[in-house]
Amino acid sequence: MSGNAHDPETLARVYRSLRLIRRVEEEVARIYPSDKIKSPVHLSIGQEAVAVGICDVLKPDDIMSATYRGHAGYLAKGGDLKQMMAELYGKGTGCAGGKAGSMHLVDMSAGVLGMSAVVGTTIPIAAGYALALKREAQRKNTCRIAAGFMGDGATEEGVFAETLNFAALHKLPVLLVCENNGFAIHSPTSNRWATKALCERVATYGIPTHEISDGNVFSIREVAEKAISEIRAGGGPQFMECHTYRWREHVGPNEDYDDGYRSRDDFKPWQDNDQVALTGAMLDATARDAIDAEIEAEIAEAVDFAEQSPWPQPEELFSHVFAD
Amino acid sequence: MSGNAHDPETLARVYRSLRLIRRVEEEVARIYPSDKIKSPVHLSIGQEAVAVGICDVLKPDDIMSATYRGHAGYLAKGGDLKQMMAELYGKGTGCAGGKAGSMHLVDMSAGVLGMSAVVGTTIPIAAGYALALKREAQRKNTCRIAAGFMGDGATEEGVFAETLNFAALHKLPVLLVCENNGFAIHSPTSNRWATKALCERVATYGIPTHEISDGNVFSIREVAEKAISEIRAGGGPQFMECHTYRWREHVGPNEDYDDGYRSRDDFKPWQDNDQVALTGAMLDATARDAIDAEIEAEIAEAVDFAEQSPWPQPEELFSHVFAD
Amino acid sequence: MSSPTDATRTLSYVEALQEAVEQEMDRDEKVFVIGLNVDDHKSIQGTTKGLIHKFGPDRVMDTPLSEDAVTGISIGAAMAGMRPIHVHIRMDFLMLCMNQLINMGAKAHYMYNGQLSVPMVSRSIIGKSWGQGAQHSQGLHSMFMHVPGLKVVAPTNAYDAKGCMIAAIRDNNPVIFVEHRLLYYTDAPVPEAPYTVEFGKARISGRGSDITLVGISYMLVECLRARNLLAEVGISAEVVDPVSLMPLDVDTIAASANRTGKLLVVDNAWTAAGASAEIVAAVCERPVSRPPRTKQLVVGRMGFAPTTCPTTPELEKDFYPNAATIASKAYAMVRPDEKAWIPDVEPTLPHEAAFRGPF
Amino acid sequence: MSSPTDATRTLSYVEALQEAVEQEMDRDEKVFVIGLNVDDHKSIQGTTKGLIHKFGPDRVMDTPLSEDAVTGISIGAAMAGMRPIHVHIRMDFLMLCMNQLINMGAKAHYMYNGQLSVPMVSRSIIGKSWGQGAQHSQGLHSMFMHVPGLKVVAPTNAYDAKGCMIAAIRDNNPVIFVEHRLLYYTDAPVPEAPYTVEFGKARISGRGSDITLVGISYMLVECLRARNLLAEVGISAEVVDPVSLMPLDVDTIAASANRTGKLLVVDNAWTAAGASAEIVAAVCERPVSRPPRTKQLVVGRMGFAPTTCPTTPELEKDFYPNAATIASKAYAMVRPDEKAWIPDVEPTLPHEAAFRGPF
Ligand SMILES: Cc1ncc(C[n+]2csc(CCOP(=O)(O)OP(=O)(O)O)c2C)c(N)n1
Ligand SMILES: Cc1ncc(C[n+]2csc(CCOP(=O)(O)OP(=O)(O)O)c2C)c(N)n1
Ligand SMILES: [Mg+2]
Ligand SMILES: [Mg+2]
Repeated sequence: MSGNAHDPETLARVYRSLRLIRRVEEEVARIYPSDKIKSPVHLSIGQEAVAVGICDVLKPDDIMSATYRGHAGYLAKGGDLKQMMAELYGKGTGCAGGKAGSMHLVDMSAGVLGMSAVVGTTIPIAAGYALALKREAQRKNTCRIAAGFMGDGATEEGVFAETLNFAALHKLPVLLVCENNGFAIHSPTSNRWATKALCERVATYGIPTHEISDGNVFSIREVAEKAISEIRAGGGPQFMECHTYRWREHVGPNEDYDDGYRSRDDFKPWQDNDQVALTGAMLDATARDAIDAEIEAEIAEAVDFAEQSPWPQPEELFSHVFAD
Repeated sequence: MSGNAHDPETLARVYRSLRLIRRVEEEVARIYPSDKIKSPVHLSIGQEAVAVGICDVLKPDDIMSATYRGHAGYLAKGGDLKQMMAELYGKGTGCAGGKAGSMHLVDMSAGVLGMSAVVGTTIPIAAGYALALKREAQRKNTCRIAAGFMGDGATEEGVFAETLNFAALHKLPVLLVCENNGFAIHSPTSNRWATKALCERVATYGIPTHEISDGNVFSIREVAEKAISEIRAGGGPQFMECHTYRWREHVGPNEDYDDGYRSRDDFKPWQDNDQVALTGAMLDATARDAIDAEIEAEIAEAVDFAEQSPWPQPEELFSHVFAD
Repeated sequence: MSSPTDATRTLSYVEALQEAVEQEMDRDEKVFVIGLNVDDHKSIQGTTKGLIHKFGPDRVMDTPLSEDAVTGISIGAAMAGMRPIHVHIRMDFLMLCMNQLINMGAKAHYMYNGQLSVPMVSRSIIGKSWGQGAQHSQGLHSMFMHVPGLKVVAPTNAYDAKGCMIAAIRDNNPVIFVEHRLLYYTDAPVPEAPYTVEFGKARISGRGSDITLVGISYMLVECLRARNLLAEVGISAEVVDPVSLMPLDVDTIAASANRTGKLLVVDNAWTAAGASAEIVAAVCERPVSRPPRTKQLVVGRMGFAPTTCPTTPELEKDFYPNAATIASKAYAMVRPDEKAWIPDVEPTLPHEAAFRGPF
Repeated sequence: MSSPTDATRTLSYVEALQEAVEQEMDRDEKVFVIGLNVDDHKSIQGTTKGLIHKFGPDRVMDTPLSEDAVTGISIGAAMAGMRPIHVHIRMDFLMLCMNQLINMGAKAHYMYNGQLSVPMVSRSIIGKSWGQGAQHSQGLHSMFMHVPGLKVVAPTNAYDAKGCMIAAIRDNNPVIFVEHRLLYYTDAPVPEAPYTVEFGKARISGRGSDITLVGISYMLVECLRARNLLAEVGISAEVVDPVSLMPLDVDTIAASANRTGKLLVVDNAWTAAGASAEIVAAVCERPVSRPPRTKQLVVGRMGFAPTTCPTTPELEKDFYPNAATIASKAYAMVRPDEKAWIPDVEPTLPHEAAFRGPF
């Protein structure tokens, strides 16, 4: 852990982000049985540190893309919470007017490039955006970057390999991040991966890789900071494999340790390693309480906003099929 | 070079196969301007050693699949020459009744699984066939294997990575062979590959790999022999990257050293390394002449067969759309 | 054998699919199931239930997320004589393996002039409601109808689900098997003994004389409901279930349309260059009699709105045809001179309402 | 602006495409070309000629064989405001990137409610003859017509090629640009100054009164030849070129069909659930007048044989419609009571015969 990572401002900011995501998703889970959120929700509870550790280093005008398990990334990158909550409710004030639901969140004003419900789809899209950013950088003297998040399952799709090759060949300013939670739905990596040598494989493209096993938000942040500054300097793509653990079921609000495919014992070490709690414990109680209170107010306001917002107008069904 | 590779029978057989392919393709090139062969022909002239070195070790009931550049593989595996020539002529007696042309050769009686004109397509198909062979081996006490040939360009397709992972995970009896001739059409690997570390990449799947740079048919054969016996014994897939050089244009009968994308100087070392000539020189002249004469007769017969064969009947257009 | 009469028990569509696969796996050791999560405790909504325990991982194979390769691997295994059933939990994911399905699966038998064949089934499930949205809701069967060499079936009830699945497994061609999730919990009498439902034979699901409604996949259910609504206003609708889309039983549909003079095809898909276009065009281009009829055949199509599918229920409800909109359109076709009529009914069926999240 | 009158020069289709792209690249630095071998000496049959020298490798990008990723990369770049033109030397290869085109390209603008758009062009070339066969000959445009969010154009002459290409590049949506190789060496007057051809406007390529022939892509050429053959037997055929398939100008086609009473759609593709089905269905379902016409509209479709494309010319010639078979079918539609007529003409056009191998 670098000293830098622990400077009070960073600490507070990181904690705030972790806690916000955790609490928003807990709130989503709480609301879910009411059927007000008619959208498949893939919660990141337990996985927050990956999105937070990386997005904390991204600048507001950098770009981030992710998957249907995208609440964490959306919020960590600064996506609007009220619009997200309204989107989950299917309201017209949602970030995509109710058309996207939980799986395709977007907020371009915060650099949140749309998420996708088809595994792997956003990997080349992040790279393509980075291609445009590379061209932009040739005219400016700074380089914006794109960070593309994916699950471990996504790395099995051919498009992942294709994208790595292209991104390395063209030295695109893209950081690819695998959130390895060990499962694709209920299928463990052992059913799907011939070996665990993911980073070694990516390295064969000439891409610097980083495997972070401890789940620690500051470990992730520190690696990301260095990687991102190198990418920004024109060094080409980098890759991070962050081990993590999904605390809830694949999709939906509940735990599923009794379903037989994994056990509460597997969960235990990750639970003990809870980054929200551990990071919170580094703050003094007053500061933490203030942040917590702020977050609760923010969430309450967002839920209220979602509840009060109108449904989209029927004619919205036909808007934005084609761009003008 | 193992002593074994040079035993007189093997030597004669390997030479025969190399020479047959070379001469057949030269004959195709000779006939081509007559417009009797109305099929895009992708000649393997100069690349024969790869198909021959590997197929010489395969058993008749092993399976081989390849690409549109498939004459060499077809013949090396023992595909019927007369039917091949008739197929190029579009005749009803062709290996696919005139429906396949040069790009989709097939001869299941010789274990030649169909070729494909879409790059990469046959890679998972060879693996799938191998899956069936693995099941078959569980009931018998021998294991047939499948060899899947591909170009260097094919390794850029996502399906290559997907297939490697699956084949390694399930220990399929498949030998994947990359004929790296340095080009996809006119695009050099430097325009397409981030690095040259193909074998290293494949190895990360836990697949034994072999890079053979000298283009020597016996080097290839020796590696293949060991690899194939290990695969047959249940060791799972292996991978060979064989460097080679395409002497003629990408498609068609001519040379193209004046087109600017490569030079005759690049060709020179490969020309000096001509495996047909070098292998022939290891034979005594009488033996070689006998083989050569046999081959000429065989080719003449095949061309004659193709010329004399009838066109397919018009109703054949509608046959085999669906299997009964 | 395709008459449901000898059934003494009732199964759900899910159970019928499961039973079909289990019976065929018992019968023929070449049959195997492959696809992500086919072996887990959720067992693809129950459709692969128990198979892993009975047949083991060699015949019930979990896979990596590699749709393209796994399709190619299934094709290769099929060429070698095996009979893979490849499961896709959303039809949308077939877009990842189009190259293998279209350029190889559909063509191998022909391109190799009969030397190889590809006896495989691609099961593809269509999602609806609960925010399935843009990428989890598509009915893309028309793309497969377009390409010679593929068969496409979309059974709408448990009886046909079992019979079509057994027929698909025994078929020596690639079969795209279309399953709408809202049909999963519908019940029908299903015989226990294995049986096949022949492809290319449409069913008359309800007799009528004023208009012919053709309902594809889940839209058959909505057409049957529309038929009831129409009956209340004195319109007698005949409802036809094509069951298989390729081969397509144009004879039965055209005969019905010629009888009623009106044809409305309702697809669980977009209409543009879709199955509904095919059915309308195929019927219209048939020479019925010569000299041509004096009465113009009145035809119409309904399907998804010409938009991407939105997730919010408020917009989604107008994305799909339903019994009321179908009845309304049929009414306008039968009584063109009367003013528009929209029946006042709940758009949601009980089993549809039962389809709650998480998914 | 879509009138060819002000042209003083003649260009081939190839030259027209090349000029369109070069002019747009000059005009807008966001435009770039990407695809395998776009920068080599053969320059995609000349359609990208000189671009690499003028604009350099950043704007004329050779690629690995990675259709899926390169499509996604193009989409991503387009989302960031660039205007990629992605070149596929065979339409068949689009099957490798269906996921990106269908699940992302077509949907992004809608799914993200307008926050993003995807201004890109996918150029796809259709092959014919010289043994193109199963996997190098497919016209798969109907798959793209089916999915909302994509535009599909298939210009049939050099004038439209240039105007449609410029319009496609400037369009803020993904456009599937369909190019038939046999059209490449056809000439037409083409203005030098940049101009656009509006999508969704069909052209009447030849006036007539007895039957309407709609020719899609290369089949327009065969329809025009058929028109000449029909004229010899006193039948006056109107030939319509849809130019763009999505949006589709049903008004113009339907008006023509209603005038002639007969509609024959000839596609350079299979008919099942294809563009020809769409056009026939769209025309038939239009309420023309009320009460309905007393005369039945006679409709028909032609397209690829319902088989995979064989390579041998002996079978391939029956795989495609040609002027003679089109004229024959039109004749039967116009004069149903007379005996069949097949004009005795060479099936091959001069520029078609000029299309020799190697490719
Ligand atoms: C291409 C594709 N195949 C299958 C699915 C079904 N599916 C939805 S989520 C998921 C698991 C993906 O696992 P991973 O990439 O590890 O992400 P995680 O859910 O663990 O975050 C699968 C298989 C899909 N959405 N897209
Ligand atoms: C999927 C796909 N993309 C593009 C093409 C066009 N194409 C035909 S051959 C070829 C070159 C492939 O190179 P490689 O795999 O190295 O094989 P080689 O021709 O060198 O033997 C290409 C790009 C194709 N046939 N299939
Ligand atoms: Mg995972
Ligand atoms: Mg090559």
